[in-house]
Amino acid sequence: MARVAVDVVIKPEILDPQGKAIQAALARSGHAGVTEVRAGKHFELEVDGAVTDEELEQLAGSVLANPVIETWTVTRLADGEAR
Amino acid sequence: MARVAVDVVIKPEILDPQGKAIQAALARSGHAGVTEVRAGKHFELEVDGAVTDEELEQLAGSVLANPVIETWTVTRLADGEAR
Amino acid sequence: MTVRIGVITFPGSLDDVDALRAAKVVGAEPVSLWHADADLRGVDAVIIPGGFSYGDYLRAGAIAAQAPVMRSVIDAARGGLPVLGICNGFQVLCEASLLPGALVRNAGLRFRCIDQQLTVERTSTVWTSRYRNEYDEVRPILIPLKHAEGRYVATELDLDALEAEDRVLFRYHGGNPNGSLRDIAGICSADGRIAGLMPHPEHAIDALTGPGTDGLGMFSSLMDSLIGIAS
Amino acid sequence: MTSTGMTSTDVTGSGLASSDIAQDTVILAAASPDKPQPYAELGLQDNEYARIRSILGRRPTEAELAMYSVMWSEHCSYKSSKVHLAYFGETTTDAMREKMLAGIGENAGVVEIGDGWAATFKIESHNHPSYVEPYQGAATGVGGIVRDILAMGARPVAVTDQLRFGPADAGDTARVLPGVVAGISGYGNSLGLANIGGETYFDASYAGNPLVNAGCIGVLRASDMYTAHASGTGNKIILYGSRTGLDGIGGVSVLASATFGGSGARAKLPSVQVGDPFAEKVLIECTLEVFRAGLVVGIQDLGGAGLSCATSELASAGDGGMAVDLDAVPLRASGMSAAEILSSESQERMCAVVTPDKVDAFLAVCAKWDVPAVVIGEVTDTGRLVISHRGEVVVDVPPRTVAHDGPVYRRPYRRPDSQDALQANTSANLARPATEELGGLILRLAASENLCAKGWITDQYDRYVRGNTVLAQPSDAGMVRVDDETSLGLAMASDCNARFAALDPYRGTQLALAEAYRNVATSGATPLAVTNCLNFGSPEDPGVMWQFREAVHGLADGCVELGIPVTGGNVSFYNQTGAEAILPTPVVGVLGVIDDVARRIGPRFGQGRTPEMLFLLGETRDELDGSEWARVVHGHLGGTPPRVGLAAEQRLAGVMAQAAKAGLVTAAHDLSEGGLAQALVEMCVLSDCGAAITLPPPDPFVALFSETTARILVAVPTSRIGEFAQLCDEHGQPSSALGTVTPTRPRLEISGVTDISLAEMRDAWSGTLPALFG
Ligand SMILES: Nc1ncnc2c1ncn2[C@@H]1O[C@H](COP(=O)(O)OP(=O)(O)O)[C@@H](O)[C@H]1O
Ligand SMILES: [Mg+2]
Repeated sequence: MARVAVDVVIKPEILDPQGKAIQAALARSGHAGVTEVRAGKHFELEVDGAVTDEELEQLAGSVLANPVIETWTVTRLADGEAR
Repeated sequence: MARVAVDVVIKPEILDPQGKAIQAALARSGHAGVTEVRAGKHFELEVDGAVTDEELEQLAGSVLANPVIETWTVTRLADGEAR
Repeated sequence: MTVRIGVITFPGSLDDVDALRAAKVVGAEPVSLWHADADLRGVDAVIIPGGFSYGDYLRAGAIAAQAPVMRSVIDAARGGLPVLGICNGFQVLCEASLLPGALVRNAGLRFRCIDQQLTVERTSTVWTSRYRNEYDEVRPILIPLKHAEGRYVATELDLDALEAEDRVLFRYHGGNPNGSLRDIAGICSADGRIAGLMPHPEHAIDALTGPGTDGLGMFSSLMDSLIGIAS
Repeated sequence: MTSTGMTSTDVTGSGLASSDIAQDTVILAAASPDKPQPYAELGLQDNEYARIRSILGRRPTEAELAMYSVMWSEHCSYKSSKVHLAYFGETTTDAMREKMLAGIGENAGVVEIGDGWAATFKIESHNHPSYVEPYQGAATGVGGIVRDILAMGARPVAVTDQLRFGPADAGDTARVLPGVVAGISGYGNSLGLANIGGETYFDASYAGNPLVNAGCIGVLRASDMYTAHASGTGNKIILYGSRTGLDGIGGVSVLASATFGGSGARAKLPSVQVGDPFAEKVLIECTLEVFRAGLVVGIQDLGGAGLSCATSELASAGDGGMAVDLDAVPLRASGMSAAEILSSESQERMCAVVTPDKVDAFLAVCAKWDVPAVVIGEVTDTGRLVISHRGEVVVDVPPRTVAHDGPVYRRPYRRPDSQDALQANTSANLARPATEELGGLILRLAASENLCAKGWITDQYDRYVRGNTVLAQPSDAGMVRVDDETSLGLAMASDCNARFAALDPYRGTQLALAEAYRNVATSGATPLAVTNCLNFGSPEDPGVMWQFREAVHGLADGCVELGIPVTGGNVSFYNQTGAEAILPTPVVGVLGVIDDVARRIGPRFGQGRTPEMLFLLGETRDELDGSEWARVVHGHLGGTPPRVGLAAEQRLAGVMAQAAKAGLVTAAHDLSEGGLAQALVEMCVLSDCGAAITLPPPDPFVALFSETTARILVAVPTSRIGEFAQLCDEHGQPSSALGTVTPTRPRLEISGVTDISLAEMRDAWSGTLPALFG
């Protein structure tokens, strides 16, 4: 058993209205020091020992993210690491 | 300027319908080695030097996450680190 | 001849009954297709309806694009079978790479249900031929729209190619409801047989339950072309 | 045990070192009568706990204590309201009952609507959860009411939502309102249920306690009704739908910590449930399929109090007992105790009673829809509800004592002393505007938070899905065609002016009834049945209890006068912030029928080529206490609300039904908050068309802003005026010609008073919510 985090963000050239709205909300609530926000998705997977890095890369790029609009990173988490 | 990632996931005792559906989809598409998926949100923030860890913690728990149902982690990213 | 129009039901499909009704209204035999069944039952065209297939929990249309029935649809579409994706169906077609680009969250971040004007950009397709009237004019049409993830995005390159190949089928008129690039509401394949749009023509086939009957043209166009082939 | 949709290893029965800890069994409870139990923390009074002990002849086990405490809570047992609600039953005559197939006491009321069809409808509150977590609270509110409707054997066809928030510009409203609306939209839209109406009000009294009520309408063949009962010894109990997790067991976590001591205790869990609309959608389709295939004896949804409620209610409505094995329940968390499993409020679950020969077919349908389903027990002839867990008996009770024989309180009620002063402080002393100020006032009121357009909210709701919606927002009533094959339609409206209810709860509730009834009638439908959702403060406050009692009596007496029954309802108490109660808010829902939906009347005039005239039906009196004018201009609430005229409402409804049938009326809109002025603004803007009118004498201010009831503004084609006048005459319906529709002049011209452009009216009316909420 291993734990894996996959983070998916929308490509920089695509407008991210949600990130913008959050940035504005932060500014209104006194956090003007946050100058930009991009909003994306975070997945935590439990995978069994047989799942290789290649398989992870492949499932991230074909199921968890849409390569047309998103980029992703796959990170194996150390045991007990809370993300 | 610094870059910060905030990952928000739904608390383990609370239903995560999204994660459940994704896990089922992965299993159907041949990735049976993925035994559990939790789906959450991933934010990448640009913050200026004045923003402290305490402020990040506070804004994550008040604006980015709802502490009633979610937990979160704040990570300062090394320059250029893509998450 | 009887024309058979298939409508796919995924778990979470909602407007499948409406698409079936539209098929019936134009005189076709409506045929229900089930997501888990790869058999297209010999239909002459397929409609992928609106809704939230599998909850749309990952990205709209992403999980449905991998369903067994979609493998058959992809093959048949490449062989020339007319395929129309409405709303969630459009999202499925993009996720299945039958159409380019993607549909992301509305710029306003909210679900919107409104009556929307559209311009018909191309009438030389099996889905839109009826929108050219006898004077060779095309007027804007009024059709309901209801979605949270309908902002059409694609690379500049893809967008330019779509325009150059005359593959933009519909554009929003009198206001862009979701921030779609170049006001795009619907697109099609080069031969016009595979089409997708976010608004719901099947909800504009009867003035009793919709804002008018402007949506009927899409289904009648299909009938014209299918019956034309047969005769 | 048979199961589908999951493997047996999925059932996590252990963990949390639970195997080391002896669970509290019936045997143990009998042997340890003096063990202290945290009943007070679970909300039980000393005498209630004593009663449980005397029913059982021993102390309850933890699981039993959990069951009794939730089932005897105010929310589940109606212990404070029961004695008053009985008045509905006492006042319902046989004639009123004629079309009623199911009434108060069932999951939802059912009425026959003709052609072999029946309809069921209900409104329920989800107020407190929606304050804590607006999105999920509202979403699961929709989910819950939809399962209630489904449990009657009906296909849910439409939803409604009745919302009340603090002031529109209050900071917390910016958190609560968008979340609530997104939750209703996210959940309801995903189910494919058209949203056909609701209400949105703002008032300071709701600032710390918003009201989120959700309604649902379902249709069924009259012969296909189901009820929640477990009969037939040997019949199987099937639990199907989502797995059971730790959702909503906040209260019961007291038990866990009592058992496990400090270290093993679960963290205090939030009483928040997360909705899974996709699971609910497949649950609906799956349930409708098992109904169609005739595989069900009885059925019950799982809502508040989860399995505790479902098992005890099914068993006590049946003819014997029930045996349930909690080890069969598919769980989502490890190490759940019996008390936790029984109290879990995990969403999207149902319980069915099925004859043994049909179990396999039932499970096959569930498998088709990928819905987890397991047999968790069976009907017995013991007369007792016996529940086992990890091979031991943890519950052994007479089911009725849990489900029906809860405590009944006769709480003191008293008209508050302040009521006299409130009523004495009438609006008569408020400064009234001069005639030249009326134009500006029309716009100011149109832009005010309670009268402005609610499109910001309603545009987030799918009103088209499944193609049977004939009227939705902005119509007075929503209307759906029963199905494609028929022209038969259902109309529904819900209303409550809580300001009127505060001034006089008896009359105010009748006014809510009158308005909902009138809204249905305005659409051309005939009102048929009534439901309610009674939102009040603390029942422990005699003043609140008085309001409640007055409301029930007002509604029941009003229904007798109108000849339509109350078929169900919902009570929500403890809506208050500190000692401050909300305005009494008895929401009343009215259901109507129309033979031919093509004859429905909407609010838009000027759509055809025929010239039309405007008529005002009903009489106008100087009634401005509690009005929107008093609120917006003077911040005033006092006096007595408008007079109730139920006979006049009935007459009006008769006229509208006939006018619809004969096609005499092209558009109609009833007059309520904001009076004639507001109705004119709304009709003009919605129609994108002007009107030129002359106000009836003597006082233009009163004519425009009085909130006298039993009035409808109608547009009649000039060619049909004679027939229309005759129809009014026949019914003795007062009516006055106001003026004409002016398609070529986009203005509201009120002769001698004002002349406002359509654009000004549209900007005023539509701009408010977008400016506040983005
Ligand atoms: N929260 C809501 N959800 C759905 N529809 C709503 C909501 N609030 C208002 N509406 C709709 O907006 C329209 C105007 O509401 P309102 O002015 O309260 O109507 P009325 O005065 O006729 O009762 C109605 O069609 C009503 O059903
Ligand atoms: Mg009204």
